[in-house]
Amino acid sequence: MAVQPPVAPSERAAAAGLRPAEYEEIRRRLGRDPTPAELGMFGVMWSEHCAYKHSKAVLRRLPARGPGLLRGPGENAGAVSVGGGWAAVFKMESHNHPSAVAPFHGAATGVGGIIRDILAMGARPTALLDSLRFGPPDDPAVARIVGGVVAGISAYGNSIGVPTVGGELACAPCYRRNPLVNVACLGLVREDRIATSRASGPGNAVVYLGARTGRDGMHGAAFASAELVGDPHDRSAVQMGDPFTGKLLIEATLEALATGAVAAIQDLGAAGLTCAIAEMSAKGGVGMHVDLRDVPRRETGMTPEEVLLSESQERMLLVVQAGRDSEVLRIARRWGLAAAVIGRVVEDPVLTVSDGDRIVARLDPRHLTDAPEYAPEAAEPAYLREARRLDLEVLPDVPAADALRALLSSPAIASKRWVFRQYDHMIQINTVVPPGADAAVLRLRDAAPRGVALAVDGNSRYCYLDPHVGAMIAVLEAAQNLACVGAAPAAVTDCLNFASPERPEVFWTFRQAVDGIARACEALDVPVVGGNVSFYNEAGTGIYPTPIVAMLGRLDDVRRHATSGWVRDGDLIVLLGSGRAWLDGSEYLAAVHGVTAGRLREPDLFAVARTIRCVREVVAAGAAASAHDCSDGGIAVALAECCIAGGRGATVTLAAGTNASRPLDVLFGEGIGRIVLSLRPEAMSALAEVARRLTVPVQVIGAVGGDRLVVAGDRSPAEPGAPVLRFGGPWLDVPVADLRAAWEPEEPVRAHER
Amino acid sequence: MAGGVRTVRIIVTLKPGVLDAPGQAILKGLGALGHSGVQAVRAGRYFEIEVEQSDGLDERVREMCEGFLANTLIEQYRYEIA
Amino acid sequence: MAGGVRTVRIIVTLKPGVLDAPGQAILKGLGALGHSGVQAVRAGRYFEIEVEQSDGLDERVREMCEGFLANTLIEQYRYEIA
Amino acid sequence: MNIGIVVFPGSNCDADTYHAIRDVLGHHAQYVWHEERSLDGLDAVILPGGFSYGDYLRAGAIAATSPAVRALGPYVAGGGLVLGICNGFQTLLETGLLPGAMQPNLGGRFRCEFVHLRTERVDTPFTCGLAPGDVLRIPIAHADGRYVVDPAARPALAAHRQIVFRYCDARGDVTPEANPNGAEDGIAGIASPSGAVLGLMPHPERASEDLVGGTDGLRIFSSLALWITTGRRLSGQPVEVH
Ligand SMILES: Nc1ncnc2c1ncn2[C@@H]1O[C@H](COP(=O)(O)OP(=O)(O)O)[C@@H](O)[C@H]1O
Ligand SMILES: [Mg+2]
Repeated sequence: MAVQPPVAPSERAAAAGLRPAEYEEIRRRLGRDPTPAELGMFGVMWSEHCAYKHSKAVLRRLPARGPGLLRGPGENAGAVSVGGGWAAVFKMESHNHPSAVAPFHGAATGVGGIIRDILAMGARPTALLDSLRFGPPDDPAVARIVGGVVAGISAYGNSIGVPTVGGELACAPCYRRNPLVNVACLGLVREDRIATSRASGPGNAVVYLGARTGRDGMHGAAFASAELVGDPHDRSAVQMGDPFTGKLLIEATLEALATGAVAAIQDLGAAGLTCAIAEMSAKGGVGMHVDLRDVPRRETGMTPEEVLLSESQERMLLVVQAGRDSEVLRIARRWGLAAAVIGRVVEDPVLTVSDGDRIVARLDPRHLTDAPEYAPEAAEPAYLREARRLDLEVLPDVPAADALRALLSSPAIASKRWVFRQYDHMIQINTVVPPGADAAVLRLRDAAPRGVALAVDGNSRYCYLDPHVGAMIAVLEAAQNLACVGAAPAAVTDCLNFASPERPEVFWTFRQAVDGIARACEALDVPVVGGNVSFYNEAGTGIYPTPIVAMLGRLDDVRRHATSGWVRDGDLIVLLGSGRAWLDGSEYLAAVHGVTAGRLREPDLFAVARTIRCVREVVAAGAAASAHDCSDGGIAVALAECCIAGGRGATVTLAAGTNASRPLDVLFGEGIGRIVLSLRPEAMSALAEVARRLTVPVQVIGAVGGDRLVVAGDRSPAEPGAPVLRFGGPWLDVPVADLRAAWEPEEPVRAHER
Repeated sequence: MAGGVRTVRIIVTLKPGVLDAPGQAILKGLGALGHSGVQAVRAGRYFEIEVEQSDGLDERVREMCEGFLANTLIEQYRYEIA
Repeated sequence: MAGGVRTVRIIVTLKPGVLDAPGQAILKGLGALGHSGVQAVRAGRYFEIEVEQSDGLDERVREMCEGFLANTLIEQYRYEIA
Repeated sequence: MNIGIVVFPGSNCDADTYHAIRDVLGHHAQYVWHEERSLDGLDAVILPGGFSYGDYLRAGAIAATSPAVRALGPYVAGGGLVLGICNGFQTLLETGLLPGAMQPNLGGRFRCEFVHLRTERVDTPFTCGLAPGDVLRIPIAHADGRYVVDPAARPALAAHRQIVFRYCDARGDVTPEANPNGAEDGIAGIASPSGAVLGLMPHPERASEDLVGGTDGLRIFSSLALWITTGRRLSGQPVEVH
């Protein structure tokens, strides 16, 4: 069978987004010029988005070991055991560029995309988390993006029937034209039913399932790997999602897997059919013969290249045991989905793609999946020395109460109810702790009384000042949030959002961040089971280095959990952890003084890990009435949030720490590994015992009661029991009602971005 | 006729080739109701806007469409000023 | 001209007096974007249907609208057959 | 007792409702595919929540064209009971089995949160275990829940005591603040004059277990079970069961 005539090199290569050297490498591997179809396939498969050319080597640093690990990176998503014979499948992905040009559809298809990665593991998608970054919301253009993104996640997630149980949202000018939309999905599957993308069984049928193929998102993968210059007014780069078909695809796929006839499965995501047939064949060490004529289409006149590269949504590719494909086709028909046998698995590792009897591509699939790896230059950014200088003396003095109100109404800290009220966070009826808490808690209905908890974190301001420490803190904060609801860390997935890796100072921050994530995960003994890298976030100025970490936790008894609100007047308030905090890089400096500067201290990983363990043990033992970590805005904001959530006040005396003497440092300074607990006085001994065993510092700092938050300063830690104010008036004395008013914002006008 | 109020009728539809999930679902429904002979359905949005007459009204209407009522990445629009 | 295919354009809007929340939200949004002089917005739906020519096509289109495309309790419709 | 839960393409609360009735309440439930033309042998039919056919035309409009829904008319005429939850309620309005129509929430956004409902009528199969004025705490999750009915039909609604649930505050007062979507008269649920057909926007299945959402919603399902197992008739007269 003659392969069709070759094409002229250089410019065709460039058109496919390949470098001249890469084109030469392709010729070397093939021993000839690639056909137009092959060139297109290499173009998307060797794009940064699919191939991780610049990140693969660095990503190997991430620990993929840990207790309960069932599947690490390499499959469509990682999996860990959650007990009772059940596996949790967990993965996060970014959809930044599409959301920048079409906020509603970009965010919506982002949800659909990650859901199908989970589905491809044979798991039923069970929960979603969304981590969002935007420019300053007072800019109408930004407000419109915010409205569109939230509406898109809401429209898709609600309709497809997967609850969005948590997330985060922060704003900074660097995201004005380059918002970040990272979505994590959790799925559940019996451990013995986890599916694979490894194609096998020569003669087995290659079955297409789902929506028909159109010209959607041509070169979306390449698009995601290119810097945003203006709005590329090219609809073909934007995929359109259809949650209705997405829901049918979930049911049909799970039904097909239940027949036992499916040998392998993968979603058609970035790089569409090309990526699926190449990855499935390469992983299985086999080949495939696929005829594009048999691919169900929505549009007429599509070229073979367009069919191969289309990123139409809501599609899966299955390898089905020979002779049993009719069972899968019947299921598809019942659910009203398109389905067809488009090819067969073959013994030799050769991918043959034909258009009728014309062969358009014929090559070893590993040529497509084994893209070149680059080790870009890294250089410490020059800005760091400047940015780390911080002179607090020059800042105007601000009354503590005013600063607290300003912090409570800053986008990062203010109530997100206006967001998660638009998300169905209850469907599937497993949501024990809904959005708004430190972490969401879900019950495991089929493994009762077990449960899981989910949190997603990332502090891009920290990472701007110190990507290494900032990334560590993202991991520790996620674990800290899980501990507060009583869960032990089980798995991490991450999205690494950065500017162009081809700029040495950007790549330096990337390497630093990955190492920070790795060290923190090792300290917590939690595996990184998967994730995603998004480079070239450069619309306007490059974004801050923004690693986002999502963490899954286990609860042995989901009934034993805590939330942040005070529960009872008279309960003692305890501060667990080293208690050290600094204003460097704090939300206080950013929100109150518009300053992002300072030097981050590297946390004592093992001390923080012990604190996290202590909190989890105390909560899981039912000894704590409430638990909440100190993060953005320091202990003052943490206390205010406990008051707001519990609808009651507190009287607290804070020791001016060794490092911090002025009230503002103590109130608003930030430091990882500090948790505020409230508990019955009788429970103190139980807490003290655990803390002693784990050598975690404990300070009783006050008591719950009244309808005001009163915080006084004191140089010596207060005695257990009701603390007395020594000298000086209180640093803070604010009615809880005022705190709530500052914290719960007006809903912005909805943008009709569609 | 400055000072008067004009009625602008705007129709926004998906560009050809863009997935029209609503149109497909509606086609299904018409079939279920026994309406044979329907070959295709395209769904779109319609807006009727009362706006004060002014010079460059045409220009302003186009701005409203491009900047707000339609997402020109995937949608096309047409309008008439009555 | 039986046998041919006709294009039917249908516009569905809320009956006068029925509160048009989307229309008002859009009015607000246009204001927020600085489009002054917009006095009212009514939002509706638009359908373009390809249907085989046949006698009583008019009748059939009306049936599709009454029974399905419009909820005549609160909506009104108009159409043209091209 | 045998309760049928209709599954439409795009239904997404079917499994939740099944769970509440079978696993929590311990009664028999079965799924009914939307293409089913006969509903014989079912003590009650539930149209669950979701986005049937993507709700692409109007919420519930396309589901209303399905064989199973078109079989509801005869089924009810023959003494059958029908409960429509959220999208199921919207579908019942589209069929005309219940009066009125649904419009987008005031404010234009999807809303998922707990609301309070005041029980207005208890002589229906779905509320016979409740007392008049009982306040239930149950979640809503919808974008199109603003119930409207044309002025001409309002007197009939009152005359036939068709309003079964109203949005209210925790104390049971029907106030504008307690109305999450701008529904007329704070209407959250209405029934057919006989009470055989009930539609409501809130999701009782999401309030059926202490661990997740409380048990106020379960009282609606247990009312139905009580009604059926004690062989009550819509006249309200219990009949002997041997
Ligand atoms: N930041 C990361 N950390 C860990 N694993 C990663 C990261 N980025 C990508 N991976 C892994 O590399 C593989 C390919 O990633 P991706 O292309 O996002 O998967 P998919 O194509 O299924 O969406 C996946 O197994 C993913 O988990
Ligand atoms: Mg995948």
